[in-house]
Amino acid sequence: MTDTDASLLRIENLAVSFGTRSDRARAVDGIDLDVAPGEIVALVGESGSGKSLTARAVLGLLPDGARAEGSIVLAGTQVVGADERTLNRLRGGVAAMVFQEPQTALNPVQTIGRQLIEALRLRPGFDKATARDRAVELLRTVEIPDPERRLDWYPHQLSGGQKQRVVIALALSGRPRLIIADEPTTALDVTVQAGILDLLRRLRDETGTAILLITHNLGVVADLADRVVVLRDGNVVEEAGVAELFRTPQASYTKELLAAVPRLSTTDSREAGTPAEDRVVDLEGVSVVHPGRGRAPAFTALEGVSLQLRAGEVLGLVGESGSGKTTIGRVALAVTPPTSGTVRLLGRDPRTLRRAELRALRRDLALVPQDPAASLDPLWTIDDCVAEPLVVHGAGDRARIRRRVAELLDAVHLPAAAGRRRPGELSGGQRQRAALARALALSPRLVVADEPTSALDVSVQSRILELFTQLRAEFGFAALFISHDLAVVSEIADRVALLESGRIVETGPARTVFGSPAQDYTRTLVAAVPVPDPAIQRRRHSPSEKETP
Amino acid sequence: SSAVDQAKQASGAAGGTLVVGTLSDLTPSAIYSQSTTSMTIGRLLYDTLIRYDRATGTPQPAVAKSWTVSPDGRTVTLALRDDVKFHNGRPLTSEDVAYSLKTYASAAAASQLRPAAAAVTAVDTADPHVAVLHLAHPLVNLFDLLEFVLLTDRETPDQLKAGEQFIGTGPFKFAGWQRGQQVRLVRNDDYWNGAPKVEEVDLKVIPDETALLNSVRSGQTNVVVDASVQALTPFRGNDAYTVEPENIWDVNYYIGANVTDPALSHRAVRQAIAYAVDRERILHEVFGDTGSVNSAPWSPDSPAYNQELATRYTRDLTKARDLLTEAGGAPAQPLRLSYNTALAPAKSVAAIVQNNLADIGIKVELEPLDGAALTQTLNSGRSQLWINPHGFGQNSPATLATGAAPFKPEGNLSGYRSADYAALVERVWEQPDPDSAAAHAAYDAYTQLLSDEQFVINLVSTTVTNVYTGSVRGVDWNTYKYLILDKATVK
Amino acid sequence: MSELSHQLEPAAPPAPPGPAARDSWRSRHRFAASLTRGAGLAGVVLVAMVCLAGLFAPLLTSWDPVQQVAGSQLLPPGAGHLFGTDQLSRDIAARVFHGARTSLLVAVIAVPAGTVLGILIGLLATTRPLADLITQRVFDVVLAFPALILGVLLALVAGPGTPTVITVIVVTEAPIVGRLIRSQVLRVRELPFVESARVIGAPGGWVLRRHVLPNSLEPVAVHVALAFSGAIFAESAMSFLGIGVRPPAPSLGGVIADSLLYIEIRPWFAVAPLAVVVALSVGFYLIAQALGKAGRD
Amino acid sequence: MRRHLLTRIGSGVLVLLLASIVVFVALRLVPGDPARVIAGTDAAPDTIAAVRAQLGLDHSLVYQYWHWLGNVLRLDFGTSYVIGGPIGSLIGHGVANTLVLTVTAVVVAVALSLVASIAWVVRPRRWLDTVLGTLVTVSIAVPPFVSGVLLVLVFAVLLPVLPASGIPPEGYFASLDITAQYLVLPATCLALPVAAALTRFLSEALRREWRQPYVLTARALGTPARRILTRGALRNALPTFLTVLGLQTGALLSGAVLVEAIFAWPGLGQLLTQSVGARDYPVVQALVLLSVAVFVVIQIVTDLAHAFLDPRVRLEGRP
Ligand SMILES: Nc1ncnc2c1ncn2[C@@H]1O[C@H](COP(=O)(O)OP(=O)(O)OP(=O)(O)O)[C@@H](O)[C@H]1O
Ligand SMILES: Nc1ncnc2c1ncn2[C@@H]1O[C@H](COP(=O)(O)OP(=O)(O)OP(=O)(O)O)[C@@H](O)[C@H]1O
Ligand SMILES: [Mg+2]
Ligand SMILES: [Mg+2]
Repeated sequence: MTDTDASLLRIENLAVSFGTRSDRARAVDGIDLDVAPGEIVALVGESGSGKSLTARAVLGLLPDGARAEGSIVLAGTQVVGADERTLNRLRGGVAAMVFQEPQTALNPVQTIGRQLIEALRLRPGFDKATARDRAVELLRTVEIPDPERRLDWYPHQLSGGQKQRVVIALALSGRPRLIIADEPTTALDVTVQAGILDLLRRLRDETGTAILLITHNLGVVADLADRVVVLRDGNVVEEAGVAELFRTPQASYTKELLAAVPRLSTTDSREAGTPAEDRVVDLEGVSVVHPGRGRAPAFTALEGVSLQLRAGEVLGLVGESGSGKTTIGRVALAVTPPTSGTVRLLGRDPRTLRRAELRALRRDLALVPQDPAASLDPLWTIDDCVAEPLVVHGAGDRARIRRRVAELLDAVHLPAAAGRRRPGELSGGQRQRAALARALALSPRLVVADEPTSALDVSVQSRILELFTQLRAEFGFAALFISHDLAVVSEIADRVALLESGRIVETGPARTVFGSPAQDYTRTLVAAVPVPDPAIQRRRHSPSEKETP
Repeated sequence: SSAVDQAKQASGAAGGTLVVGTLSDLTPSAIYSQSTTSMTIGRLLYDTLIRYDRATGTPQPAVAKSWTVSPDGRTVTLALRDDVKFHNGRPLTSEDVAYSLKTYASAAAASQLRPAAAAVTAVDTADPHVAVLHLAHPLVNLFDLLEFVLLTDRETPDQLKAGEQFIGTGPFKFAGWQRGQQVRLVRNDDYWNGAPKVEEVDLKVIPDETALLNSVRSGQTNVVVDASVQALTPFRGNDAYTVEPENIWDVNYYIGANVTDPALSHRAVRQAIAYAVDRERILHEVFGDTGSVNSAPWSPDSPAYNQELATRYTRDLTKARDLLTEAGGAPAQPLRLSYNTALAPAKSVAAIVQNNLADIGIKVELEPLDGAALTQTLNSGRSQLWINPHGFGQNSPATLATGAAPFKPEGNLSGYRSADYAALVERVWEQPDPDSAAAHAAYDAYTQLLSDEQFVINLVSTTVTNVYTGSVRGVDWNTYKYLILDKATVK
Repeated sequence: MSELSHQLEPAAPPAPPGPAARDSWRSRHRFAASLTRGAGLAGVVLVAMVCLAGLFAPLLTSWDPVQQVAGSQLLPPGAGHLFGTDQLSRDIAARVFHGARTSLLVAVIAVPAGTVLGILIGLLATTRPLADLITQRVFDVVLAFPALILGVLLALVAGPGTPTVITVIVVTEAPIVGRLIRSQVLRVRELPFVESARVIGAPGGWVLRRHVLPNSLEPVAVHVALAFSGAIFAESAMSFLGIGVRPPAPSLGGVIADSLLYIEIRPWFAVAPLAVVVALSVGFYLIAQALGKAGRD
Repeated sequence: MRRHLLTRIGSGVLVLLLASIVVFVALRLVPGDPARVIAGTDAAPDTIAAVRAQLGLDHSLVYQYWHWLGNVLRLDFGTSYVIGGPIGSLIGHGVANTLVLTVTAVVVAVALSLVASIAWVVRPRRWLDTVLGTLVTVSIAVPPFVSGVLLVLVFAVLLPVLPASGIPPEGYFASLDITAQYLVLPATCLALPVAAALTRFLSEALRREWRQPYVLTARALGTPARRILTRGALRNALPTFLTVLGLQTGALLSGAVLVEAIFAWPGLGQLLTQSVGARDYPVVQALVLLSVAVFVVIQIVTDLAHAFLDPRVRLEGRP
């Protein structure tokens, strides 16, 4: 497969740099890469390693201020330094791109039909009518149901998965020989993700299109790729066939990466926390209905949810996007009042509390947010962020607070110097630690962790999860751990609750639920999780076991 | 098809149209007073009973072909022409004369000549072509009145007020008014004094002075009346234009002083101010030497003009300071000097006066006000000093003494009031013969008092300046500066 | 409904909560840095030059700006009078430099005052729906009045003069800032870090003061830089109409207004004041531009 | 959507009512008495009283307001104190003239800003940035009363190729050529600052659009940049553009006051300044009300345009 003479794309010694001549920063620093026709090459590596820049360089779409050096030969044409005309001939026709965010990759004010037709009409030989026919055909290829009608729909009328399919259809419109897919499924649910990966595989098998796949999800890599290129800090650290890489990783970084990947553990025998008698969270038949606004109808986000959380216990909440996970978290933090049903937090009904009492109750509740970058005030120092709960609740004088902050930072393994920086000056992992420290400042009895690691790449994620487990042992709080990543939950939770459109469909000890799911929905979810093992994935795709999501 | 050429052609055609640019639009209700409205259309659409010969200041026949005044001065018999017709064809009769005089006597007409008109107690209209005026007392400014009163149609006063019809007996007929834009007048072919030469007169309203003058230069108008001296500089020495000051020196800039204000109640303070101001500089820098310095209200051609008093106050800082000392020093608080921002010269005069007064230690704060606010302030009695022009210095002194706001014996702007003054005004007014020695003695006494009291501190007598394109000839005006185009031609 | 005022400010795009928010920690530092190079620096230099000229006006010319020297009307530039003399025999250079002083003074008082007022009202609007309704309608009324007419009416009521000019600028400035801050607050209020402060039990006032307000100020800052050139313009327009700074005090607008009458015969009269007005406006604009760019990157 | 529209109209009416009170009260706070203006400086007190009574100014303020409002609701704006004649017809001419001028200015400004912005965004060259930026700034910085005077001086006086002032004498439709010649100078003068403001906002909005991922998608398909801008991005930037344009109405009317004076354009701006000067209350009230109404209507129209241009709003009632 690595026949260099037949390569469709050949990148040699590619460097991408930013900034002025005097002050240059190299983000990509000498990458070599080949893609042969019909081959699927995965580009992996941690965040910021230069994956996206490499991909964009191939189509001459580097952001303003970026400069490429080296050589990129795409179907025999040199891309580096090529003018816009040449590039436009290559773009779409020879190589096309599928971007990460289906929500924004389409023009919101044009129908998808129009966008497809416009793309098609850039190609010779298409008039309005033939372009329309071809657009329908393309939508059918990417398995959009009822394509004739959907042509006149606007992007916002489609689901995330459907939008991503339309983006792929756009990419296919020029019958490219190479599709560059930059994290095409990161924003999607596992079930949807499985469908998209299926589609890509089918494309390659049926049309022989080569795919350069960018991802940091090794499960996806194992699922799809023929060959893997591992990047770190703008350099290639390892390149190997997919089976080989997973079996015998050479570079230490690759090993680290593979080790950090959470696996859906179905045979885990971790001891459950020591359940005390008192219930920290007690939801009885809780429903949350968001009233309709304008023409939008009222929306039931939660329906008859009953849930108990004992002190010291970790309950994992899983489910697809929009299933109501965050809403439960907000109810448990007394932020969203239930429309019906009863809520008791630490034995008290927040609705009956006066303002001061509610604030006192909140001392014992804490939130670890999904995206600490957005959840820490960008203008505050980390010290101040961590100290804020202490100050708000008057927990002692200045000196005591300062000491407590230092202890907390130490507990989350942050250097004291980090305290004087602002959130933007920390790495994602460090920020997440700071958010943890802030949550723990008042020694809460309940921590709601809402997707606390979904913004991080795997290696960082595993370190945070480790820390979380360790801190729970130390502080003994109960936790509601929200995630859509079953693997993560299976590693950390004592019990899990599975949500589907606002209802709890299954609860139980983590290993029971994932090991032997009782419900179809759970089974679908579990099956859709790509396992970072090419062998298993290949087996799964054998026609007999193929699942249709 | 250039708009520029087109405009030039339209206004230059033989017989043609005379386009007159004017700063303000018509205000129909202001037709009875000396106002921008009457100054533009008064003598185009209407006639007066007599006409002053501006050179000699003697009345000449117009609609009244002759007149006699009874020896006691209380009966005036006017013989009217019998060929005068209104624009609607109705012949003018003595009834119309009676109606017009009555209108001018009414409060609503707001005429400056109202005291004179009100002195007409009755008009005998037995003969349609003879009007006999009965007066309450002899009127020294009788001919001022007869020159001033426009003969309007008594059947259409409401249409006149609404601006729908302007029916008179004048050389031009009203042919339309686009409010805010222009007024069209067409030649009255039946005019008793011979039809005018131009076929049409358009009045273009151009409220911005710069724009107004540019309209002459770009050929869109032929005549601009009342342009400020500074703005005229580019026209001077250019053969394509005629720059002509009207020889009616009745624009008298003065400093008004409110004598009821403690700071100005002392006569010496006012005299000090009169000595401190640099009239020569004002005349030169603000008015471009058009006119003359004048410390009395009369134009040089007025019967009341008195050379000695007109030059009594010239800049003399020593005298001014002595007078101030006599009055107990300069006012402790700065004095407010108000002026009308719409009058470009007033602004400059105020600045110079402020500067001049600083030389004798009188601090002055300028208070720029728009016309309406200035009038309000002046009438409120809360003003201190102000710069404004007054008119009526050109003909019979009685008109100014009785009708002009700064001078009226009752309720003048300065709040000056004394029995002597009232008596003097009365004396001036009731002179039967304006040219008699007695009359002159009365004028001098009156002027002497004004000169001593200085509640009106006169500065300069000047006039308005007109600009015509080279093709225009024969633009004229009457003693109240009402535009006359009876003989005007354009190319 | 669209947030009109939000789009009012080009230099402050609605920061996507993602990367932009992540980066705004450096805002202060970045803002300062943006003014030390390129266009930002040019703007600062232009404004500073005019400021210095105003500050040291007495040193730059020995003339008093209101002093009239009889007989030296409308002299051309030359020895004795750097830029010549005006129609009242006053030194144009002195009038321009002192006028710049007045204009800057107006801007320096009016813009911050309008900004603070706008911020207060804008904040008030976000507290209660009724307050919002009322303030928004009042803003509408003010914005719907052509500013010039507002100025004319105010000047007629209060009399012309510097305080009037300042009032007009404040009155027209406040609604814009108010709208801006309101839309920012409504946006920032929903950001995760504000919620996270509420979740720990921070009282409303604390959240508003410590989190919401500081994070809402960025577009206001950019707007304010533009408002300065707006103020310079407003002052000159009002003085041109005779409702601005009270004569004989010099102001840029006043000098320009005086000069226009002579533009043909004494063209140099207009040059100096126009140059200063343009320099100030361009300077403030460049600063706003640089700040806006810094806020975006 | 309909409810939204109704509340917008409701608040628009509220704004109009508030504005009418403000202008009514403000005018009466302004020193200067219309009766005195009409009667003239030399008038005696009884004359002025007579005029006041005639104008109905001797009634209480509340009565006057109520009376006026009642008439306005019947679309009777009263009679001008000064020029005489019903205000409706008086304003009619002015409206037409001002409309011709401002609409031309808007068209000029929009065209200028479109061309400049697209050029600016498609080719982000440093020098173009600087040149356009400076041009934009200078045209904001040079007040219309200066640019107007300069334009007249150059084009109408020194090289007289264009008329200095006024409107086409034969009407706008007699000869479009002549009409254009009369319009060039005032419309340019009025359009410049608006064009500058629009360019700033539009280029900013376009640049923002240019950074949107969907532009990258389109570029990755080989769509030429200009096509992306004109087909997609411009449309997305349009709501912002319209909003800014709507907000420029006030500026346009202010500008019209100055420009109409400089070019002797007999429009509402001139009428307004004259009426304020003469304390012609009914005219000023009518004009201010008219301009506020225009502003309100434009706001509502932009709102509707937003909804119309954005399918998310159009189809679902909210974005
Ligand atoms: N416009 C830009 N200006 C400056 N630096 C940039 C720019 N875009 C990317 N970089 C830097 O280039 C490096 C590589 O970026 P790239 O987007 O290729 O990372 P990535 O591997 O795709 O990461 P991720 O997994 O987070 O998408 C990063 O360090 C990033 O900070
Ligand atoms: N304020 C609101 N008004 C109307 N609907 C809402 C509101 N907040 C949330 N929803 C809806 O309620 C549902 C549940 O939302 P929730 O945020 O709990 O989902 P989630 O499971 O956390 O999803 P994700 O994994 O995407 O974060 C979603 O469909 C969401 O659109
Ligand atoms: Mg990337
Ligand atoms: Mg969620």
